Amino acid sequence: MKAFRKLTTLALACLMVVMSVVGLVSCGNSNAWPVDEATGLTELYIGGIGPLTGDYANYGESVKQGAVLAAEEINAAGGVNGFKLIVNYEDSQGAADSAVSAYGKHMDDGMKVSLGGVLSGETASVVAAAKDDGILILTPSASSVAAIDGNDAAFRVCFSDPDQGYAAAQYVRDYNLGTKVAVFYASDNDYCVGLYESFASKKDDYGFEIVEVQTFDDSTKTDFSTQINAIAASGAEVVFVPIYAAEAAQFLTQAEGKLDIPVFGCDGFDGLLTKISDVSDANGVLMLTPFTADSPETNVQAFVTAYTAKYNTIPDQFAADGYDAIFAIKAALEKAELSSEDVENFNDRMVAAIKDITIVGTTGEMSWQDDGNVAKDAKLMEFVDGKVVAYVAK
Amino acid sequence: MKTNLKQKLLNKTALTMSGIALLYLVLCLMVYSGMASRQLLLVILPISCHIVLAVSLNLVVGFLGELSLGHAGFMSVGLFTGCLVSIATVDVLPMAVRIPLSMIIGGVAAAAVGLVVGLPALRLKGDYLAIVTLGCGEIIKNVINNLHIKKGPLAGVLDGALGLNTKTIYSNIKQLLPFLIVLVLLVVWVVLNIQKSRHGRAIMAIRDNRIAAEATGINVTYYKLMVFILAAFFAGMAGVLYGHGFSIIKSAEFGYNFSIELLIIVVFGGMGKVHGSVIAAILLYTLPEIVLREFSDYRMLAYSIVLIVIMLLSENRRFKEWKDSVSLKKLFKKMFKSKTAVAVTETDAKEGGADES
Amino acid sequence: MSHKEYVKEGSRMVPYPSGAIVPERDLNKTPVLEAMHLGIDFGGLTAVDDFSLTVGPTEIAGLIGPNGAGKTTVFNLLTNVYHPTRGNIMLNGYTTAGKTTAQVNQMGVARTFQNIRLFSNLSVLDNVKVGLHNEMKENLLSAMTHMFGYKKQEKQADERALELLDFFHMSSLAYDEAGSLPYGAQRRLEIVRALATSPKILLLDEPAAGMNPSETFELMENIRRIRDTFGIAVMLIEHDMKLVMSICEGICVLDHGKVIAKGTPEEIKANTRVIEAYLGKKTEE
Amino acid sequence: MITLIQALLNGLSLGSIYALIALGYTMVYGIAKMLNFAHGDVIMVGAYAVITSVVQAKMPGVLGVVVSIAICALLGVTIEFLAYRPLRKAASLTVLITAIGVSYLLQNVAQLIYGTEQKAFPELFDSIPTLTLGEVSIEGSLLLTLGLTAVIMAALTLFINYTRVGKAMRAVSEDKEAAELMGISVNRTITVTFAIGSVLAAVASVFYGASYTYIRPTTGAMPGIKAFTAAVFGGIGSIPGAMLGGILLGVIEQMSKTYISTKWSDAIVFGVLVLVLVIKPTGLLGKKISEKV
Repeated sequence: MKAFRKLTTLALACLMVVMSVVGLVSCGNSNAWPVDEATGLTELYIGGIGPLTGDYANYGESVKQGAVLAAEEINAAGGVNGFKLIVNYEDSQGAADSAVSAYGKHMDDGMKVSLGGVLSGETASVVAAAKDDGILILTPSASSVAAIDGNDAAFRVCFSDPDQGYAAAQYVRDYNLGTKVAVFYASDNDYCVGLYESFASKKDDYGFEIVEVQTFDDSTKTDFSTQINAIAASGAEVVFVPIYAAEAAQFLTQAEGKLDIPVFGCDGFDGLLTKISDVSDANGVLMLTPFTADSPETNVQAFVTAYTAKYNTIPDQFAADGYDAIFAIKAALEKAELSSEDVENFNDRMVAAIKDITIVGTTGEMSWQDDGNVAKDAKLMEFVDGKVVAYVAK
Repeated sequence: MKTNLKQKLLNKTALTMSGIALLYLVLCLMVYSGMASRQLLLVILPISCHIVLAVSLNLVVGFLGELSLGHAGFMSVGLFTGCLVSIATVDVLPMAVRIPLSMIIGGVAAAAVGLVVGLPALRLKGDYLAIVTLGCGEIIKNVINNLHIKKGPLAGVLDGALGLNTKTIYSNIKQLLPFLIVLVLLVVWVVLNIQKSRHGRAIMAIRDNRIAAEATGINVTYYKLMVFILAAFFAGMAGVLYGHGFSIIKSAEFGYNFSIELLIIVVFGGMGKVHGSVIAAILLYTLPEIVLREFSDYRMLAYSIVLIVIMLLSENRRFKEWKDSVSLKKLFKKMFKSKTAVAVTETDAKEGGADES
Repeated sequence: MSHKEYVKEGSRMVPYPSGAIVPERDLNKTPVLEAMHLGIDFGGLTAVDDFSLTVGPTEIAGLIGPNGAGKTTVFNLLTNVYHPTRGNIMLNGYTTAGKTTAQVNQMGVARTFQNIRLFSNLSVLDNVKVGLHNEMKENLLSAMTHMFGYKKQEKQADERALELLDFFHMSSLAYDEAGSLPYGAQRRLEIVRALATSPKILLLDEPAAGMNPSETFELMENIRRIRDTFGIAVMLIEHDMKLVMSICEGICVLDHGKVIAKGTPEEIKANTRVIEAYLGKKTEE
Repeated sequence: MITLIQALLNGLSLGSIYALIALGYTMVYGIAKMLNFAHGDVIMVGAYAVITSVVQAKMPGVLGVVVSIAICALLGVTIEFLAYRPLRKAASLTVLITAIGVSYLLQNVAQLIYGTEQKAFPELFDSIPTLTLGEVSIEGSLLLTLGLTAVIMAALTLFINYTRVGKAMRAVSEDKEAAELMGISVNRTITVTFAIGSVLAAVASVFYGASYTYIRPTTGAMPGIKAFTAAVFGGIGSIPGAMLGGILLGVIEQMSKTYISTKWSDAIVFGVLVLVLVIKPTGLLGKKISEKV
């Protein structure tokens, strides 16, 4: 074992030396603009980071697929101002240190625009590490306030958690969903906690009371029967469930027949229909979301068709956010009048431009504020027989 | 073949320390001259922390011989306590005072928890202790995940699952590197020194044979607790620096998976071998983070295969024979026909004589 | 019972209430070890019962008995590896009740084990230095820094350990890994390690097991030398009757956890109960 | 009262699943003296096997379960043969790390085959009617879980105690060398143990899938670690211990969720575990290891 270890050590050390020669020493090529030989377009490196393996891999995969699809569509149409968009994704497993290291790799490889991370936690660390780079970060899906805080070049495509929580609270009143509200969320997930806390903070403003709060976490996310029983017994008129579709599907399946009050979720519910085993279990579930694959909008339908053709699955909100992020970058490139001929002050011009653009994406009409948050509308939708339709107050 | 243990040990401390010092010297040159790549800059902090964590875990696993699956818990106690101190004093104290102070406070907090976790270790052995340390790690994770600061100047900094917001104390590697160097060198030095001291011998004696150690007058309770406290202290200090280099810290990241990652480093580097832990920490961290990134989506798949193959090869006889034929040791011996070689042969001769008597 | 009480109660007429098998030179001295009516039960099963024995300060005592008689259990009781269910143990007049094994060692009892228990990954020297643990004054700070008197302490310990190893002609093996030693050397090392704790009584559990006659002879010499050089008592469990009869001054015979005879080798040889229970054939050989 | 009964039943159901998985851990530990960290992932494989055969290949449910059991048994034996057998004489931590490697491998291969998205487990037990006693309604699948677990445990106990193979297993767990001398093939016995453990994992995966509906590549990790905890809780190496440990763990988990807080249930479960082990250092039914001095 001893000598063996030395040998492996030596082998790996050799590898490290090779690596350090090619990789760890900055080659100074990060500002280079390689040209794609086939098309003659200048390559614009867009780097994304997200969990592509491990527990949260489904979110990372969705965002990646959406972004890659968008880039392919743009490149097929001849690129943007002489640029060919190259989207590269790196796996982080959802861990901050891995995400930051992946960010470093992107920078070494010549990244020009960053898609930040997929999850809020990893994005926050990437955003902090990128602070002095000035590079535009447009995260498709990191929704917590802190995720893009403290870096003026960081923006997001999705709603921030509080915005959505406040909106949800307002909709509870506006649509008369009830005055006695139960809540069910993941106590170790920042998205869920962020939504719950902002939702709960508005309960007096919008005149409802929270009669029951039930939670789960990563190690207890299999069995919700206890929580469902407690909610059913609480006398609530509606249950607010700010969680993601995977767990929501499980919640609804397990609650089937036990819970007869409306379930009200946020954009995390999107994609529920592809995840739930029996779509009738989702009947009557409400969802506050900017995106739905069933939307009649032509751009959404085009996206859904293309996505389904390429990946053989219906896109969820994560995929739509990834897709929109690339189109926002395209719009910013155009707005900043950057081209393969003119890349002076690339980062500054991109950051300035993104605040000036308004695009109509698959998740609605979007424009960006100075704090990095997006302004867009969310609609209250309802699941009816395997379809998502606009909610009509009863 | 009999080797001269004393000379081996003598060389080992000096070699390990100078090796690490050299490594960091090169890193310093690269970091401060701007030669280093971005990725290198960004992995120095986690790698250094992994070194400290692995070396301190080796104290428990390699020196004391107890399987611990909760080391990440100690780290997170240190991280959260120390970083809170640092956040609270960020406007008052200069960095050179604030970070060491928060490291010490974080370390002490972790050590206190180490003491509590060490108590069951007095009664439990082997897998039972492993599962208790795992449980303690999960309890720590669960508790921190439910802590909120709602009032006072730090309101909102720590908010349960939303994590600890360390944005105000975020420091880049150029600022953190000096602290990292001091911590790594200090921990490695202290652990190496302990190994060759009265206390280290007592700890290793307990590992090799607890009953004999007791019969030889070793206070097993004292030393078991000491090891847990010390290991937790170091892990806590590493945690504080770790917290300064990332932005939102969530306790969920420091569950048993993290602890197992550290255990893999210790086993790979060799139980009770400090330099082994250092090398293994560097290699096993860079493997998935840098080397295997080329495999993109198959990164973790490749990592798992490498892990299995390495472990299988380590026990394969034919491989052992082959690697003996290309042994480094022989190479070194040829290269340095020095006093060491002579001394070894001399002792060998003497031993032969003693055996005959 | 404290030391003083013992002195007060200890009548010179019958110095050792548990039966004097102490050599004459040790009479009228406080016995190094005095076990009084020791007993231990393991889940209802009585392993040792009413075990009383006195060992003088420089005596070589033997504990013999057939397999499973409870000899090793007695050693475990004397070192508090097991805590006795009944009875009391006095070391130099102090009770060991409530003490840990380590504390009993510090009170002056050192032992070896039937199945060798070395610190096999440590060097021979370090094994002995573990024995010197409580003599060394190296504190944690100097251990961590290798400063503040570390070098002096280690040097002293090295010298003392080598001296002890020399006693068994083992100093040339000092830097070998203990686990790699040949069997005989391992047995000797265990004794050296025990001696390093500066005991007042040394308990040897089958020291001659697995040894050839010449090694056994050397061991006998060594045991005498230990007693004479260090001025301590030695108590040994042994199956080799020749060894026991030739070096032990007092012998205690155990059968089924009970003492069946105590006395000098001659007395034991002549004891019919012993012959019946245990020695029978062997004496005829 | 109704809440109590409901929580108790849920706890028993969860506990039964833990117990089935824990049995695999404990048997392998008892015989091969190794912690098979990849055992949890065998459950994931078993569940995917059911999904593939029932949902995709349109097999009837029972056949799907049989296929899953066969695949898991084969997988368990293969893992043992390829990854653990060469390490029979290695240090226990080396084997532990290998097992962790195997666990990562299974998860990543599953992700390659099935993707990252969760897959719905087919509703195998929907035809079983729900039993209603007063206000307490007990789902059919829950009853089946409890009943089958009880039967399996009884059968396993009989198997271990009265069959040749079972006796061989006990002999190997007591003393490998002695068993070898008595003509028992240690390797074959260990293979059988892995097969049985994996079959139990497959059964557990069916119950798990039926109760909690969705399967992902990382599904096995959490019940795996809980079952490992349960096995140690009951006294690792002890078969009745694994059963008791699993069921108690499930019940404690559900009770603390119901009566204390869902936020703290993890800390409570592990807190109880630590407390019990400190009081009883070899688990509830573990053999007291008296070190021979």
